[in-house]
Amino acid sequence: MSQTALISLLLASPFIGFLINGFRRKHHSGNVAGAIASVAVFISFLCSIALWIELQGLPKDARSILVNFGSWISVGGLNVNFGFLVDQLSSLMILIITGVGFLIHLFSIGYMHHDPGVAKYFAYLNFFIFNMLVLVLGDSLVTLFVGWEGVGLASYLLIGFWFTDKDKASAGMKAFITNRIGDAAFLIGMFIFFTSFGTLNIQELNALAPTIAESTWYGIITLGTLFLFIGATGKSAQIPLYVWLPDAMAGPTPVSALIHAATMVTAGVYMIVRMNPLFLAAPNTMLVIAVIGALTVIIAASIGIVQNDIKKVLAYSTVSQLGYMFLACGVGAFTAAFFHLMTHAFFKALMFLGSGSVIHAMHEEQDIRKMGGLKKYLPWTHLTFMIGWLAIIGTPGFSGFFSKDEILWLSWHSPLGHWSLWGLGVLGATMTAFYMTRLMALTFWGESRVPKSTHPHESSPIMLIPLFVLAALSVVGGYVGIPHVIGAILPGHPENILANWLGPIIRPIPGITEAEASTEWTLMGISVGLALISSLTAYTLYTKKQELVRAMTEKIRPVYELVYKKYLVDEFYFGFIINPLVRISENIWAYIDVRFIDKCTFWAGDLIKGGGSFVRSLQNGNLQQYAMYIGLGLVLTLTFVMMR
Amino acid sequence: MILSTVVFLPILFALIITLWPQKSSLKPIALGFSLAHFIFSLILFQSFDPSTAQLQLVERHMWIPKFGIQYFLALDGISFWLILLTTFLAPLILLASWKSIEEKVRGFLVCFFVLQTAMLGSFLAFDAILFYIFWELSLIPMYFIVGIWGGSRRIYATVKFFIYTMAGSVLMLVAIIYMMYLTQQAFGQMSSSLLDFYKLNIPFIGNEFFSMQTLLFFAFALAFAIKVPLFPLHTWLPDAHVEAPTPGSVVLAGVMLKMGTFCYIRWVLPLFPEASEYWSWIFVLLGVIGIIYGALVAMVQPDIKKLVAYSSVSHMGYIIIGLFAMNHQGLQGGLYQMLNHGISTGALFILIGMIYERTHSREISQYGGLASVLPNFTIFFFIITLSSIAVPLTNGFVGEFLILLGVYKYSPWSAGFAATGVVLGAAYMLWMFKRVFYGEKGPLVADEKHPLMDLNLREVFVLVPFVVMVFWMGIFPNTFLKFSEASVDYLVKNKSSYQLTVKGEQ
Amino acid sequence: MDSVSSEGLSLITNVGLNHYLVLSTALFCLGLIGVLLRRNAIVMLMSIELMLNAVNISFIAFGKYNNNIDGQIMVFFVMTIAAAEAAVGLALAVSIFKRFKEVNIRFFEHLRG
Amino acid sequence: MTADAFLFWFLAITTIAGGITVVSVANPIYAALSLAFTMVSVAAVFVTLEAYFVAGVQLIVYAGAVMVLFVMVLMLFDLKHELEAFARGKVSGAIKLLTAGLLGGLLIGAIAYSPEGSKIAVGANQVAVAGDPTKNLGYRLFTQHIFAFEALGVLLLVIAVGAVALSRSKGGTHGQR
Repeated sequence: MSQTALISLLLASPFIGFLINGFRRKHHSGNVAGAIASVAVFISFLCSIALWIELQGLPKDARSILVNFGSWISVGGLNVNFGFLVDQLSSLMILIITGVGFLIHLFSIGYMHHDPGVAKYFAYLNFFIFNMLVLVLGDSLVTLFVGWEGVGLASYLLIGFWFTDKDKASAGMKAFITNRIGDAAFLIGMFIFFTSFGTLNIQELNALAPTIAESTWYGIITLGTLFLFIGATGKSAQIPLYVWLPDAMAGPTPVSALIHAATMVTAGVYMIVRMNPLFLAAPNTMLVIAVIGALTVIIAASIGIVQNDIKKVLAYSTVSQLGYMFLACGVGAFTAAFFHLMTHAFFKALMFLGSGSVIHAMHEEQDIRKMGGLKKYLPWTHLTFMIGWLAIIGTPGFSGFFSKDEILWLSWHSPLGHWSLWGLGVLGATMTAFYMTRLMALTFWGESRVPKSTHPHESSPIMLIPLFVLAALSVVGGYVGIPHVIGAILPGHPENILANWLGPIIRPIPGITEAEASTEWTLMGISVGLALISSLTAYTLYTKKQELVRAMTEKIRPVYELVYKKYLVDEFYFGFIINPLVRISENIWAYIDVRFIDKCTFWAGDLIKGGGSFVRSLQNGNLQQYAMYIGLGLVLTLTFVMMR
Repeated sequence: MILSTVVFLPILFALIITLWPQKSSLKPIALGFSLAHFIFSLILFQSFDPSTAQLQLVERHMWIPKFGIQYFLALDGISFWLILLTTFLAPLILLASWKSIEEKVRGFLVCFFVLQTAMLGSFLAFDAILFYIFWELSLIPMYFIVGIWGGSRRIYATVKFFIYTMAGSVLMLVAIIYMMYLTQQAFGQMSSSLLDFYKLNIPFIGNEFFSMQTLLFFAFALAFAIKVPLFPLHTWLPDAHVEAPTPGSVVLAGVMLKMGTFCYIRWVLPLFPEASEYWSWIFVLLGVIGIIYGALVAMVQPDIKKLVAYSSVSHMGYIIIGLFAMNHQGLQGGLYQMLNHGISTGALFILIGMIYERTHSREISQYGGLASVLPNFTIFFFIITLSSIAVPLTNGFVGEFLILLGVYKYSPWSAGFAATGVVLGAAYMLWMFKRVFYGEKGPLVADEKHPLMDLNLREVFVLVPFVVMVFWMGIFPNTFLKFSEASVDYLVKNKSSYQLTVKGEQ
Repeated sequence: MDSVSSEGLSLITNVGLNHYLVLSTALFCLGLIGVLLRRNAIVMLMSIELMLNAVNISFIAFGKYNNNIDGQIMVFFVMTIAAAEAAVGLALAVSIFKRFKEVNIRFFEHLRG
Repeated sequence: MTADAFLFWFLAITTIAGGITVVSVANPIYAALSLAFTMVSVAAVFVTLEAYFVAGVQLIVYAGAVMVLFVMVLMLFDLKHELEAFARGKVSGAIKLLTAGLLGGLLIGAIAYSPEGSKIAVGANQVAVAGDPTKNLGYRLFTQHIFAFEALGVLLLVIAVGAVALSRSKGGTHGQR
């Protein structure tokens, strides 16, 4: 099959699935709808593999396939094509999207089995996959933006899938509007680049990116990349726009797995990696990205520690892990960022699906305080979830270890990095180990707190198979990016496959020096050690010493409350931005529109009316007054004549 | 003769409808007429050559020789799509108002067709006086449509509408007459042809308000700004929209507002290039204020129709800033946004009309949970909402993107502030959508005695063309943009020496 | 006699066109005051006659000092018109009096808008 | 002081005095009488201006015919109850007076400042038009102004008929009682 046909099929297949399921949305058969949707995504997955193989066949420096489906917008100097670019980066990304997407589709067949809107659900999922593919493959920022907004739309629809619940509908709206803030900034970023470079094509922009870094804060590239980064904070849930992601858990759990963990939220990271030459040319932006990323890691992780909703914990964990990716981008470790994106997609999707399985088993109960000891009811779920847990806390040998370690190492070692960034990262890793262990302990281990009325049961095979696959990926996924120091001591000296693969399109960090193996080993040891200690602590606390936890919480009650309420960020936004805005709007409507502008026009009207009635009163039919007007007229005329 | 036929066919229809004996068959007849008119207007595709900025299909006859007033109709890339938009909307509007206009049908149809003529004429007229006649003629039927078939405060609304617009156009008349006088000074023969106006060299003194070009510029600009409506002059619009019957709102939003923005391109920018450039900041500023202000006020409206009306203020603000950015993207975006707004806001008003026919209420708080009762309606409404908040691959995105890009070139700060409209636009539309369609069923929706019916076939027929246009314009904008490309290109490149020639004449 | 008083004296002794014109103006203004202020319609008519007479004086004076007989012809016409006007005016007054038993000008206000 | 000047001042005073009386007395009969007095004075002024024929006409038409008309009408109405001379309204009255005063002042100012006035005043005693002024007047009237003269005749006829018709009607425009 030709490359054009492959890409067409890759994109068309989920879209056709969307249309089919969209038109038969009144059918309630979950299996049929799910089958259609899954097949559609599976076709895309096959196409992705085919494209990846095609790329393998190309020479190392020219591994890109560009397919142009014609011009979209062409005005003056602006030419935007429906162009899709498959290169080293996007080929991997579409593999992740369609692969993980397919698994989640499978899982959904089981999970959404009983929902009356199942056809609509699968239609939305396919719609999402389509848009995500457009986002990833788009060869210009505008095409990317099409997918960028499209996934936001799909996310809006899926979060508000159970729209009869007002809160869920609100969560969808919140997600969309928060994303829109980022999108507006993204637009500005595009304009900045277009006015200075005259193109929005990503490859051309990357080629035009100067190699000399821009040192000012208001330089074109710095500003442009900053605005693009604001866009990314919206989509990828970073400070200050992360607030929508925890609320987005209102959607069905597989959606959380697909959109709000594995794929969509990583779009911002993907975009930055995609545009890495430009970002590298703006060290100030990089600094901002790194700091924001590191702060997000800490803040989200700290909130995650105290949450009681299984999905909320995972949501904050996602925000925190995304923070790692941005930290990596910020220090110039784009490969590491992408590596973590990939491993995170595996283990976080796994954990979300696992949580879905738990929630399914617990009859839509999401509060971990009402779980515990589920290990014996849900053995398979427990096993796979545990693999995810091991991966995320960075257990050596699991995928998360490799990617997180690379990020931490580069945030120390890179000239763009700093020891404090590394410190924050390690602190975050420690907290991650803590809250993930807490989650495990409260959900699966310890004694059961399950209400008597609930009878947990293991999920059906169709839900378990995706779990197994993802669990396997969570284990082996890391071996594509074995760090150099580890590779050096392993038999056969395996190379960092991912870095080699991405090498041609990712600019190296300027001024990076040869790594010292000893330092790297030390740092790795510290982070692993801290994670180990903190997970052991958490294990002990939450399986055996629950009273101690309670006592400790009591002692630091105000802090606990503050963190539990997510640092009151939502309240802050509502209290200081949204509600005032609404109130201001009401006031400007009432006072400016109705009381001022309208009143002014009324005044103008009254003035004319008053003038009219004044003139009318002059014409009162009194003959003598009329005569007087004649006299006055004569006087005026004479005065005028004599004045001249 | 094509243009004359396009313009005056509706008048003929109006005449036939006046004389038509059967009252019962008026609506089908009118629908057939408007469809025929639309199909006839498609001839323009065949006879229009998009590769040139010259005037085409010109009809030019001396009318009042003493004053050089001509009967002068011509088509160019700028007016091309607006003509088709007008004829395209007509059958849909008639079909949509099948149920909402029950009384005085004959009068309504006559008004409607006269309005068509007036709007088409003002898009095509190249003679100032002829244009002015059409421009004013458009007020009269609208006045009746709102005043007779409108809501409870219709008289207030219609008088407000009329007086606002009238106040502006009187200024314009003065300016037109003055410009005719200038042509006499310059060429020895008085002329009201726009082509002669273009040839005038009106002196411009930079920072003096009372210089000739500035005064003329503001006389025209104010008249059009009221029609658009630009920010502080917009208060007639919500009232007129809310009180107007559905077809009235659609025509008003779909076409009549475009007359204002269209005239900025046709008249203001080329006639007063220096003044437009010098004072453009005022219009960009007002446009940006309009965008944000309209969006904020729309957000807190309790009435759906008023919300959409204020969203119009916001959207028209985009068009204005696009035009006054005066570069390629801005102008093309502005033109494109005119069509978009016609499609999306027109469709929104039709949709609101449909739901109003069912519940007789437009209070947002009375709704809720509509999505589970009227799923088809919801889908259509959602698609149009997407178009309105400019999601990519719908028409709105192309327009907004081009406009913001153009404005960014003009002034980055303005583009930055205008971009907040992107967020606010999504906020008010989705918030409204949430309150009306999501959540638990509101009192109107849950009324067991009057179960709401989903869309019937007629309504689907009305809405499908809109949805098709939304996606077509979003995915293949070049099919539309290429028709105006030559004209806009010419305008951008010859800002200060804009002169149009007639195709085939040298 | 100083110059001022001689000037003043000459103003009295040397009667010229200006004197007649001022007389005419004074009479005209008196008539005007009558028209504006009197409430009796018939007296108003009389005041109009006064104004006409004032004009006549100026006509004759101009005619005399410009050596032109046409002034007198004009006056002749004016007088005829004045007589006609008085006749019609009085006829109107009579008919109005018949209707309202009153010739107060207030009763002529029925034409107001 | 010459006889001319004396005569002018005397007549001016009588004329103005008569005028003031016309305007100010409450009783219309007195007003009519003083109007007749004014008319006679004006006729005398005409004589001083050597317009003898016009002076005669003034006496006959005004002091004779018109005044008789006025007096007869006044007699016809019984207007004893009409005690107030002036219309009500102090403010409007003041404005009206002011208007008249301003007009007078302006006219007098215009006369005083006109360059014509003094020039003509010097030639006040110049010889009149050659020949008898009355004859001259008649000649001009029946040659040059014959059309206007005839038109006036027609007008008078119409007026006579109209006046009769008007005074015969019951009056008013609001239908018959």
